[in-house]
Formats: sequence, structure tokens, C-alpha cells
Amino acid sequence: MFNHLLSLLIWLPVVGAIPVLLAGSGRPNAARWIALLVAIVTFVLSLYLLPQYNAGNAAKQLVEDHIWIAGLNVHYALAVDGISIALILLTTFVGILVIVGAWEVIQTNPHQYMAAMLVLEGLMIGVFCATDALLFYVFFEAMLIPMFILIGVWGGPRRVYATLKFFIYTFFGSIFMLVGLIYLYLKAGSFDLATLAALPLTLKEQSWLFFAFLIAFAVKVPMVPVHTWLPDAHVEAPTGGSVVLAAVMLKIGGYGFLRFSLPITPDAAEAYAWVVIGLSLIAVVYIGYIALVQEDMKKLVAYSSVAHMGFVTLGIFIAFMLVRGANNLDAAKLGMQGAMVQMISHGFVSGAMFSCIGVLYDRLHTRQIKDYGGVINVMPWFGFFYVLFAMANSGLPGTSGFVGEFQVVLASFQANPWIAFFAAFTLIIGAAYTLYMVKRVLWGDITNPHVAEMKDINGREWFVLGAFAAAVLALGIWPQPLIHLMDASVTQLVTQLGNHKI
Amino acid sequence: MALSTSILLTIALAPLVGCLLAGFLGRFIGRAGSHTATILGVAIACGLSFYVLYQLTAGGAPVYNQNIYTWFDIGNYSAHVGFLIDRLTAMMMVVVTFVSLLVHIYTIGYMADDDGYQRFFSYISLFTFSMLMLVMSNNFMQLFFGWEAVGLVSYLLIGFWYKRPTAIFANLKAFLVNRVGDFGFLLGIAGVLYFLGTLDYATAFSAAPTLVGKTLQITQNTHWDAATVICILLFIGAMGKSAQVPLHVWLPDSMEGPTPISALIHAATMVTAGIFMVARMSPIFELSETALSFVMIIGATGALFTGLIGIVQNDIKRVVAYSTLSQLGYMTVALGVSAYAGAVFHLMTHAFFKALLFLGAGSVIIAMHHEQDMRYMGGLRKYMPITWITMWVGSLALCGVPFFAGFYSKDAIIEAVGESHRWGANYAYFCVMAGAFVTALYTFRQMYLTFHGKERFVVVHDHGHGHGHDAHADHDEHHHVSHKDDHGHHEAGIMHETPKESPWVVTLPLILLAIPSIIVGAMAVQPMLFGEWFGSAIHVNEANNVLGEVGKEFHSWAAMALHGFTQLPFWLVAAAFAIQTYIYLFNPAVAERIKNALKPVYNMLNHKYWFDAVYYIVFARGGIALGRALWKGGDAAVIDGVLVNGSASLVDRIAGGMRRLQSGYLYHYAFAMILGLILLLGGYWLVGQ
Amino acid sequence: MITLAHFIVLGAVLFCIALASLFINRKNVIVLLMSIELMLLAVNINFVAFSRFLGDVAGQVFVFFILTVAAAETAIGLAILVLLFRNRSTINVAEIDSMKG
Amino acid sequence: MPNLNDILILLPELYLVAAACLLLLLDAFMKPEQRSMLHWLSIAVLLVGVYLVIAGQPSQTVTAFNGMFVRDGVAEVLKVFALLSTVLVFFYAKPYLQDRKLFVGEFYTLTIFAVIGIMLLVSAGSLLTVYLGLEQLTLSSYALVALNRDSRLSSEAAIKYFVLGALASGMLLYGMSMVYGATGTLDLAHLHMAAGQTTMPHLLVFGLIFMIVGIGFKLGAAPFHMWIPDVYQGSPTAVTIFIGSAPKLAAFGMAYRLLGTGLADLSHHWQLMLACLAVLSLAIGNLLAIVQSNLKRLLAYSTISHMGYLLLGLVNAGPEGYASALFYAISYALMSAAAFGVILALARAGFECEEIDDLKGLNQRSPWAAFLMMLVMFSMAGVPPMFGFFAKLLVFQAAIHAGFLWLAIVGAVAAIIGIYYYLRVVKVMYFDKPVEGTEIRLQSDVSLRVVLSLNVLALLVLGIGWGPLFGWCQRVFVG
Repeated sequence: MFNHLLSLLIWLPVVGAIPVLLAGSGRPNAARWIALLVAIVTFVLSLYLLPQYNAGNAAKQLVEDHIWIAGLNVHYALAVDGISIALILLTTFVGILVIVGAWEVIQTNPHQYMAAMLVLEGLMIGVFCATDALLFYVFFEAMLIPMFILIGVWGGPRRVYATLKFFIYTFFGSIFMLVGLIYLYLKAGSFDLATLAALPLTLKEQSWLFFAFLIAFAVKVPMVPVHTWLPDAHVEAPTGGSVVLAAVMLKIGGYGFLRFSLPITPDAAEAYAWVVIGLSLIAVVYIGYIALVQEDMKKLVAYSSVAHMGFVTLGIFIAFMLVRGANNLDAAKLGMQGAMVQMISHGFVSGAMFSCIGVLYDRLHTRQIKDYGGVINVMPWFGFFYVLFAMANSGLPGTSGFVGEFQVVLASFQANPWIAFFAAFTLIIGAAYTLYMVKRVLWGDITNPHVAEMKDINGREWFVLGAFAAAVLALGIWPQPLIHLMDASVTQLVTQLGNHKI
Repeated sequence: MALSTSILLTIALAPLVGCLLAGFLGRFIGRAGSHTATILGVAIACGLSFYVLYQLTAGGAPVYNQNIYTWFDIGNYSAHVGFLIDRLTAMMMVVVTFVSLLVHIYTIGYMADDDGYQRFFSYISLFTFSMLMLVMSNNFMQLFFGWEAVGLVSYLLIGFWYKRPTAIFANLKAFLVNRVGDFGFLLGIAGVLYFLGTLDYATAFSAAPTLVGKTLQITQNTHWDAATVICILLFIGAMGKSAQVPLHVWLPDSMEGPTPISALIHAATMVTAGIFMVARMSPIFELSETALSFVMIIGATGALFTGLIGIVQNDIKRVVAYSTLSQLGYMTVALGVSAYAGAVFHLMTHAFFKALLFLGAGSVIIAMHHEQDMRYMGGLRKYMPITWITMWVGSLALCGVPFFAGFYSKDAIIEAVGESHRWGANYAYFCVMAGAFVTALYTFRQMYLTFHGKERFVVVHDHGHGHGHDAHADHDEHHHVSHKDDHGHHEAGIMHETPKESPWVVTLPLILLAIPSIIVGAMAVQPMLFGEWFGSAIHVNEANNVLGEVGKEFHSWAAMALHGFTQLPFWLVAAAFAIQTYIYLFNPAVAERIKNALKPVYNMLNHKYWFDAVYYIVFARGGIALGRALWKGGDAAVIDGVLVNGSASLVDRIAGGMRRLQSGYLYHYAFAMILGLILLLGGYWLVGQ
Repeated sequence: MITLAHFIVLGAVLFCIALASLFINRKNVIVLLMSIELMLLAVNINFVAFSRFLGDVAGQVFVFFILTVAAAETAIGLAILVLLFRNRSTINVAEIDSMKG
Repeated sequence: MPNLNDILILLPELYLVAAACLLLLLDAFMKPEQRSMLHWLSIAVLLVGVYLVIAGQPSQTVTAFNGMFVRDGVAEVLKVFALLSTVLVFFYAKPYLQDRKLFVGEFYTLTIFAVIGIMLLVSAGSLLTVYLGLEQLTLSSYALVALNRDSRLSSEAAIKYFVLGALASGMLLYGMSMVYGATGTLDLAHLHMAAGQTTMPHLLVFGLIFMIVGIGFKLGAAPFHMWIPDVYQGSPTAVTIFIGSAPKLAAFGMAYRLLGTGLADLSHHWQLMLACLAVLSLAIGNLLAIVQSNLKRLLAYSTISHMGYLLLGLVNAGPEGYASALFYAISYALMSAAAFGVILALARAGFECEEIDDLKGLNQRSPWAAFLMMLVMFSMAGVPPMFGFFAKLLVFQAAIHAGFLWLAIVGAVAAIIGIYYYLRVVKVMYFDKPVEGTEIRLQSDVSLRVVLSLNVLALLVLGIGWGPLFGWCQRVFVG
């Protein structure tokens, strides 16, 4: 079983979706329980990755490699390293919580909802496992379908606009990547990522490919200025959709940078690192100010996601300046680790924030901040979680939100104090938009009579938020295990940055 | 004997346990359960802290510096959670836990009938934990953790009465202003890591001398001295936390919180974290004259000018708050002249007498049923003697009357500034000297208004009186829409029963704080200031050792006090005493006349030099406006409007135009085909050419 | 002396006339059928001419096939024409535009 | 003098001719209520045809009638899929025809005759056979389009189709005549050699251009696409589905025979020309599809864009290019069969289900149908893991390999525009509320349901396991 563990992780949820669908709208509870069962089993299986994986070894592990398309030398090749495992665990963890979170919230066609969620989960795991570029691309694109359905069917009033925007935006990004991959294939005669990484390319080729990849992943991350799909998608998506979108899907963009841009086009990436760094800093400051004035909670958190993901791209690309400029590998590792930790942490925090907003939405059916106020009076427990996650969102030490930002700022100071200066600005603006929202939603006296009737969170919501809280605190208080898990892989990545291709 | 890790862990974690018990199980263990749990936790911490201090001073225990666990470890860079326990730390631990313990006890009385009883205890225990993590840290990461954690608790406690608009405005303001400081602080830490390659105190300090001559490239051809940059960045953090001008604006508003935490957090401990931090970093600060001058000037400015505001305040707590600002200024000045020991010494004495003053004020507030406006008090001394006496002790200490604790620390600072030759030292000297006079002015004014003169309130014995509305339009310049809270209600100057002395849980802490406010100075001045008591904890270059200079004339605590009577500061205090006695005991009308005579000055002070107004317009309003502009202009208009939807509608328009080509007429279709043929032929012909 | 070129040109001219009439005529579908016939005749001339000048019979064989198929084609064309007239009671080309865009 | 061997090589075609005539007779002597027997018989006939094609496939390329008829791997693949897609057509068409009193023998016989034309065309060894096969196919198609005698639209579609078709074949013939004149041969194999040492290169290229017009028309590539929307919309859906599937394979076969074997040496000329047609087709097809409200018309325009992609493969002008184009043609045949199949399965007497809005809220009414249609749409849009994606992948790869990177990028941009209208269909089915009063559901006919489901799932299965099929496509061209 363990020599096909990765395949199992990918296909179990996908196949598990079938019985869920078959349960049909007639027996919603059956569908829910099956879905939950599948999700839990997947999570438990993903935990088996940890003992299976040798963290001391940077090499890809748990390799599965079969010829898929002989004619095109495409392989069904799966393998994981520390980075993948971390993200897979995040995926499976969130997988359970969204299903629990949707339990009786989704009333129309719950079986289809659950099935879509499971398929989505499987495909996302696939993205993190694939070591064949085409296989990666297949998962990368296929993900869009269930997400498209999730937002479109169970979404809000403007869901059609949002979901079309989401789909076309992302498709737009990835199609150019496809052309780039074909070009690479024709040069290398294989889609194997390791082969492509070893392939020598002129700077001109690299630059074209770099931007092909950049578009694809920048849209996914998303980076300014191709971020505008995210707020719309989040606002219209059902809670579960938002959670998965923010917690896992955005990470795939950052992951793509690590797997494609860095190894395949290192020299171009070095040449254009300033572009990405600049955009990341814009994301922190510009988006921070925009988030400050949002009236819709989900939009606000969506924008804050853009700002936080800015740290991911910053941490990844600062590494170039550090390795190639200052030849300071340790600082580069610090930045890269920061980016990775930030990814995982943002997975927890944003997921938690959206779950919180979902809790409010289920009670009052509005996401407008002005409709709330004084919620703490009636929902003390909810208030506790909300403040906790808000603090994590504004990067308070002791929560996971702090670790990544801290490391990235420390690393970027080594490259250039001004970068650190703008990055650290998130300390102020991040706290401002988050706590300003908390002030208007949570604190104060009750103004809206409907708020007075709101019930505090029930056991199910307690479970979801509690799980997120545990993760947020654990990662904040002791990040070393996670860092250790990824250390070898990050080290290898950073050393890769050093060797030129031209 | 050496200190054991387990003891230190107990000190740190006991309050946390208490906090969690009160916080999560508060409903089940009830009020009594909650306060016993938390008080027990803090008591343990306090006792053990005393033990640790004893061990370090008398027990001859070596300095403890160990990591507990690795927080992250990447290449050469690593961050740990660990403790560095030397005498400086131990002293801070004692101060923190002792004041905290008393505040816990005091709270039983003060919050007696508040719904958030358990929550409050949970918070202050959490604060104690965070503060201990801060002072006990042996590295910058953990320091930053404690630094922000205390900020969080302060945020929660200022907004404790979350129904009050003013409270939740104040706590947001406090957190954000602190974040501005932390912004610099974080960059400072990054700088430390960059230049010294470590986050660990010991390693960093031992490597500090290598900073000399290093520079940081700011632009193409400007390079700044590394040490200066780091120190100023770190000090910006201190400015936020220790409410130094111009980041002081949050502290007065923080008085929205319940009085016990004003005493604990916003007077005795948290706000002094910045002072402690700079003292801790003395090996680095000693490397930069520039940075120290900067520190000194900032501190001096605060010491004098925030004090002046105190004179015009009518809210009893705000008077104390502004005096805190000015006292923090004193400590900062001391840091600025490299008299770190003096700063820390003043920090300690100040912790006691300022906590005493706050708790006393709180006791008065209880007696007045949460009336805080001194204009409706007066003559309270006969109702609440203990409070009255202890408050006087505190006030005299604050004014630095010889033999009281405050005298030793404050006088030492003034002397030290006098000795200093640092750039701007003269300005600083003037400020601290004038500050002494100002301090006395507002202190005595407060005492007289509160306890002496005739009663300015009437007692109406009716019951079932109409509660609820407030009348404080006359001084809502400090964002006070209302002083009403969950306790009692009042109309200005109308009491529903005669004020009476507070219960023992309130008065006991007052007494326990009054004692050190008198004696601790005399006890500690010798070793702390002029002895080598702090040992390696504080590092001063010989050139800057102003305290050493001061110490040359020092013989004994008694001698120093007696000598104090001959000094200018004392006479300034005396003068202030005389003036205020005349005005408030014999001729109150004078106050009004002075006020009207100096209208512009009064306005300036009353509006706190318009700091808040300007900040509010520029940063709060400005930020919102900027955000809205970027959103509507950048995201909505340009990116979505033009690029995304624009291109979509462009495609639509093109398609709409092209569909007219599909006219439905056979001959058009045929023509299109022939056209295609001709195009191909023409193309071939062109290529052929 | 008549060369191959003359035949080719003749064919070309006929072909062009056919093409022109296809989109110039807007009256009558029958004219379309006629011009199609004309087009095929132009093709036939080409084939015959080439085959004659190449001395290869295949071209002429092809012509026979074309003639046959043309007949069938016309038959179907007329059938459709009838159908059209039955349904719309007009064979005016300019009125056959109910599907467009 | 034809010998028995020639007959054997032609066996499948001859057999079909015989069978078709037989069916015609049968139909004449058959009571209307027995017609469904005819239906099953025709399906059987085609399946036997498939068997004959595969079973009788010689190990290497053989020719009959002095090379006028070629039987090679390419022909085999095309014939097999042409026959199979026609089988699908029969399955899907039956209920539709029954509901509309169109359930007549002619439909089956004409279709089979058209298929014979296709088979002839794809294994043509000479210009003459190309012409004959083409006419056989088109003449039957004209008749099919006009099948519904009482429909104004059908007759209009028929006349348009007829006139333009005749025009196209006229141009094709004219081109053939020039090629013949330039090379002195009709035989494609000889043509290949003769083209090299022609004395009249310009005449040859002129001929080539006229032939490309013919090919472009058959493919429906812009600017020779004008007939497609009207014919797709006008003819009965049962006929549209046929025109939309098998003939595309024929068109590819024709292009391959004429350009790939006959005029391969002129590839440097026709590559660019095809590239231009590709760009135009991609642009026009995708842009105009966006503004359509009629589903059949939308699919018609999407056909045009798909042909543009197919041309992307052809411009490669090498084995891998032909393989990818063939692969694309097959995938397209399956997809459009499935797409129109869903429409047929949802249509009922008095309800054509050809407006996009007719699908509103399909997910509530008939989740399975909605699911199938969604898969088809994503496949057509080229979203992995559907079949259509890999077809696109291959043609892109072929184009880039031939140095047409810019063309691949145009294709990519077109795909982005294209995704929109496919998503619109999904959106209507899933996100919109069903219109009150309308009762839209799948036809009850079991065989239809099963076959349709299999057809659509094939798109998914082939998306995951497309290796063998692609291998086959590659093999037939290297030989």
C-alpha cells in the first residue's frame, strides 16, 4: 500500500466522490457521512507520509513512475519532498474542515457539493505530487472545473460573473505556460521536471519561458496586478469554496514558482527578480490600503490574502538577490523557508478567517461589516476565535502568521534594507485593516437588532475553528518541526539557484 | 547555588496556567475560583522571583543563560526560546510580579461587580506571563514575542469595556501606534541579525564592537553608521512601547481601561519595557553617540512637555497618566546620557509609587462611584484616610522629596544629565529641571483637588434614581463620550451615598505599595546606582560613565538626602507646593484667572499640542482616503474596468461587428469564398515577387 | 496557330464569368445552377486541352466523369430548388436569408 | 483489367454499396411500423463494415485499379472512425426522427452512401477518385440536409449548401485540371514525383491554391466556412450531427491525400496558406460563437475554430503533424457527435432544444444530461483531463515543432476567447434556474442513453488513456 501511497492519496478522494454522488440528493446525510469518512481516511493516510519520508534527504521520495503516453514520453510520475508533504498535509487537513463546515450549511444538492470538494482535494494533492510537467499541468487545470462548479452553483448573487472571471483569468494564465512546456518538451524530449531543470537554455529562451510561467503562477498566487479575480471569487464563493481557495489553491501558485520558475529558468528569474519583488512589495502596501476600506468582510480578507501572499513571492525571489548577489545561502534559505512557512500559515489563517465569516454569514446572511457590531456581546466564544485569527492575520508573534513574515523580513533586510522597510510595513497596515474590521464587527454595543438574536457557535463550528486555532498556535509557538521537514528540500532549491544555465 | 530551569519555567508558566483556567473554565470555577487560580499563579511567580533575586544577589548564583527549545534553525541562523537571568532581569521580574500580585488582589475589590470578572483576571495573568517572557528572554525573537504579546493584552484590556465607543477607539489606537514602534523595532532586529549574524543576546553583545566602522548603504552614495541605524530603529520600538514623543498619544487614551491595568500595564510595567530594552541593549547603544543624543532629546522633550499637559487635566486618572509620560521621559533621558542604571532604578521606584498613585486614584474612583472628574471631588480625606495618606506618600515620592524613593532615582538622573557632555545635554538638563517643578505643580493640584478643600459634590439619599445618562459634555476633549460603565451611574457632582473608604482588598495593596515607595530608594540607591550591582548586565563606556561622576560625591543614602535639601530641584518642588497650596486651599479663583490670562497656552495644553487631531486627520482619515482612491481608481477603474472587463467588452464588440459579415445572402457567401481565393493567389504572387 | 495558352485562357475566361455570375446575379437560383454548369465546362475545356497537348487520355476520361456527376448534381440541385419554391414560393436569391449572423 | 485481388481490396466499400441497395429495397417493401428493424439493420451493416475494414486490413499499403484506390493505415483509421461515428449518429437520431415523422429509410441509405463516399475519398489514389468520393459524399449530404421537406430552414440550408458546395467542387476541379496540366498525371503517387520536375511551376501552384479552396470548404475553414452555420442550424439535428462528425474525417483524409501525398513537395507553399486559414478560422470561429444564442449555430462556429486547430497540425507537414491532425479529427468527431447527441436526446416532438436558453437549469431537471454536456463542453474547450485537451496539446506541439510558434500562441489566445462560450453553456445548465413550465428531460430510449453515456465517458477515458490511440495515429504515418 505504501509504495503507491501518493496515488492512493490522489485517487481516493476522486473515486470517493462517486459514492457520494450516487448517494444522491435523496439521502443527503449518507452523502455527508461518506464524504467525511473519505476525507478523514485521506488525512490519516497523508499522516503516514511523515514516517515514510526521510527529512534528512533532499531527494524526491516515495517515487512512482509509469509511462503514461509512450508516444510523447509523458510519465505518470509522482514523488514528494518536504515542501510537497507540508502542502499535502495542509490540503488534507483543510479537506476535513470544509466538509464539516459545510455540513448542514449546504442544503441544495449537498451530495454534489461534497463530491466536488473531494475531487478538488484529490486534484490539488496531485498537483503537489506530480513530477512530470504535463501531469502537473493536467491537475493544475482540472482543478478549475470543480472550483468553477462550487462557486457557480452554491455561490452568491454575482456568482456567474465571479466564477467566469475566475476560470478565464486562470485559464488565461496557464495556457501560455502550456505553450512554454511544449517548447521545453521539444528541446528536452521529456516533460520530466528534473530533466527540464537540467536543460541548458539561453537567456532569451529563459526569459520567454519565465514570463510564460510568471503569468500562470502570478494569476494563481495572485500577484498584483492580476489579483482582481480573487476578491470577486471569494465574495461570491460559498464558505467552503473560499476556504479551499484561500487555504490551498493560492499556494499552488507559490509552489509553481518553486518547481518551475526557479529550477528551469534560474538566470531569467535572477534577471527579472526585481519585477516580482517590486510587485510583491506593491501587494503589501497598495493592497494593504485597499483592504483598509473594504466594506465586505470577505473582500477584506481576500485582499489581505493578496498582501500575505506577497510575502511568499517576496521570500522566494529575494533568494536570488541573496544567492547570486550576496552569495549568502543561509539568508536565502531563511527567506525561502519564510515563504514556505508563510504559505502554510496563510493556509490556516485565511481558512480560519473565512470560516469565521461563514459562521457570521450563516446567522445573518450578510457579509457587510456595517450590518454587524457588538457581536462579542452575544457570541463570546466566537469572539475569542475571531480575535485570535485576526491577530494571526496581523502577524502577532505566537501565532503562525508571525513566523513567515518575520523570517522574510529578516532575510530581505540582508538583501536590501529598503525591501525590508516596505515589507515590514505590513506590521502597521496589516494590523490596521484587520483590527479595524474587528472593531466594527466584534466590539461596540449592539446596533442591529438581528445581531442580538445571534447564537454562539455550535459544536460543529467549535470543532472547525478549534482545529484551525490549534494549528495556528502550534505553528506559531514551535515552527521548527515544519522547518525541519522542509529544510533539506529548501537547501537543495537554494543551492540550485546558484548554478547558472548559460 | 545555580538557578534551575524548572524554577524559571514555573515563574513564567504559572501565570499562564492561571490565565487559561480563568479564561476557559471561568464559567465553571466561578468568580472565586478564577481569582484564586490566577492569584495563586502570580503569587507563585512572585515568590519564586524574590527567591531568584535573592539567589543572584546573596546566593551568589551565576548568571543563567540557556535555551529552552529551538524556535527555528536555518543554516547559521537560529532563534530559540530561552532565558537570560541576571540581576537586571531578576529586578524586573520582582517588580513585575510584585505589582502584578497586588493588582490582582486589588482587582477583587475594584471589579467586584463587573460581568467580565473572570475575563479580567485571565487577561492580567496573561499579561504577567507575556511581560515575564519579555524580561526573561535571552534573544531578540522572544523579546519581540513578549513585546507584542503585552501589546495584545494591553489592546484587550483597554477595550475591556467593549461597549464604550471610546474604549474600542482607544485600544485600536494604542495597538496601531505600538505597531508603528514595532515596525522600527523589527527592522532593528533585522539589522542586528544582518550585522551581528545572531539573534542571541550574549553572542550579539560580545560581537557588538565589530559594528564600529560598519555602514549601511541607504542610497547609491549615502551610507549610515550601522550602530546608529540599529540603535535608532530599536529605540523607535521603545518609543512606541514606552510612549515617547511623538508616539505617546496612545497612553492617555489607554486610561479607558479599568484602573488596575492602568496601574499595572500603563504605569508600572509594560510602558517601562522600552526602558528595560534599551538598558539591556546598552552594549550596542554605547557604540553610537548620535543615537544616544537622539534618545536623550526625545526623552527630555517628553519629560517636560507632557508634564505640562498634566496641569490642565481634570480627570484624576489622566493626571497620573501624563505624569507617567513625563516620568518615562526622565528614564529615557537617563538612558540617553548612558545612565542606564539610573533609568532602571527610576523605573523600579516609579513602578511602586506610580502603581500606588493609580491604585489610590482607583480607590477614589470606587468611592466616588466611578466619577473621575476632580472638579466634583474635594475634601475626601476625612472619608478615606488610608487612601489619602498613601496617596500623599506616592505624591511626595513622585515629586522627589528627599528620603522618598523617587528622590534618589530622580535626583540621580538630574545630576547625571548635569554631568553629561553629550550633544544636547544642556537642553535635556533644562527640561528635567523644569520638569521637576511641573511635576510638583500637577501632583499637588491633584492632591488638593481630590482630598482637600471643600466638597464639590452633594450627597442625595434617594433610591431608584434615574440612572443611565451622563453629563460630561464639558470635557469630552479626551474622546470621552461617557464614563459610564457596567458599575454604577452618576450625574456630575451628585452622589447617592456618602463616599467611604474602600475595602481591605483595595487598601492593603495601597499600604504594601506605600512602604517601598518610601524605603526602596534609600535601600537600593547605593548598590544599584553607584555599586557594580548590575554587573555585566549593563555596559557603559568609561567615557560616558556619568553616574560614576555623580557617584564621586556620594557617601551614604542619608547624606545624599540631606544634601538634596540644598539642591535646586527640591526648592522648585517647594515653590510649586507653595503656589498650589495658595491657589487651591486659600484662593481657588486664581486658577480661573491664570487660565484666562494664558488662554492660548491653556488651549495648547488642553489640546495636547494638537498631536491627536493631526494624527487623526493625517493617518486615520488620510489612510482611509488613500485606500479608497487606490481601490476605486486602481483596482476598480484601471485593472478591472479597462484591462479585464474592457478587453471582454472589446471582444464582444468585435464579434458583434463581425457577425454582420455572415449576412445570410448566398452571393455574399460565394463572394467571400472567391475573395479568399483571390487573397491566396495574391499572397502567392506577393511572395513570388 | 492555336496554342495551349489559348485554350487555357478560354477556360479561365469562362471560369471567371461563372464565378462573377455567381455573386453578381441576385435574382434567380436557376442562374446559379447555370453558372455552376459553366464552371464545370471551363474545367472540362482545361482537361481536354491539357490531355490533348500532353498526349494523355486520362484527362478526357476525367471529363466523362465530370459530365456524369454534373448531371446528377443538377438533378439534386433542381430537386432542392423545387423544395425551396414549395416552402417559400420564391426562388429569389435575395430573399433567402432567414438564417444569418 | 480488374482482377479478384482488386475486388478484395475494395471489399468493405463494395459490401456497403450492396448493403445500402438492399436496405433501399427492404425499405420499399416494409411496413412503416417495422422501420425500427431497418434502424438496427443499418447499425449492423455499419458494424460489419467496421469488421471488414479491420479484418481485411493488409499488412502493408496496397493499391487497386492501377493505384486509383489506396488501402493503407491512414484509410483504415479514418474508415473505422467514420463508420463508428455514423453508428453513433444512428443511435442518437432514431427518437428524434420518430418524433418528427422523419423516420424514413432514405435517411439511413443516404447516410450510408455518404459514408461510402467518405471511404472512397479517404483511400483515393488519384485525383479522379478524390473527386468521385467527394461528390458521392456531398450529393448525399445535400439530400440529407433537405430531408425535412416541409421546413423552410432545411430547404434554405440545402440550397446554400448545394450552391456553395458546387462552387467549391468546381474550384477543386479547376485546380485539379491545372495540376494535371502541370504534371501530366492524375495519379497522386506519380504526382508526387512529377511535381518535382514540372516545367510549369506557377501553373502547379495555381492548381494547388484552387485545390486548397476545395479542401478549405470541405473542412469549413475560414474564409470558406460561410455555409457551416446556416447548414448546421437549418438541417434537422439528426443530419447536422452526421455532417458535423464523419465528413470532418473525410476532409482531413482529402487534405492528407492531396497535400500530404500528392503535393508534398509544395509544402513550403501550402504550409503558409494553411496557417493563414488557421488564423482566420480560429478568430472567426471563436469570436462569432460568443454572440450566438442558438446552440446548433454556436457549435457550428466552434466547429470552424476546431478546424483551425486541426490546420495547426497540418501545417507541420510531417508525419507527427498528420498524426496530430488525424488525432484531432477523431477527437472532434467524437466530441461533436456527443454534443449533438445530447441535444438530440433532450429534443422532443415540438421542442428542438436548440436554443442555449432551452438548457436552463438542466442540472435540476436531469443531472445526468447536464453532467454529460458539461464534460463535452470542457472537452471541446480543451480543459484537461478531457480528450479535447490532449488533441490541442498535440497540434500545438506539431505547430511549434514546425517553427510556427506564433501560430501556437494565436491558438492559445483563441482558446482563451473560446473557453467563454463553452463555459456559458455550463453556466446555463448549472447556475441558472429552470424555466417554469418547461419539462426538459432525457429521451426514454435506452439504447440512446447508454450509447450517449458511453460516448461521453469515452471522452474522459480517452483523456486519461489516449496513448494507444495516439500510437495508432503515429504508426500509420511513419509506415
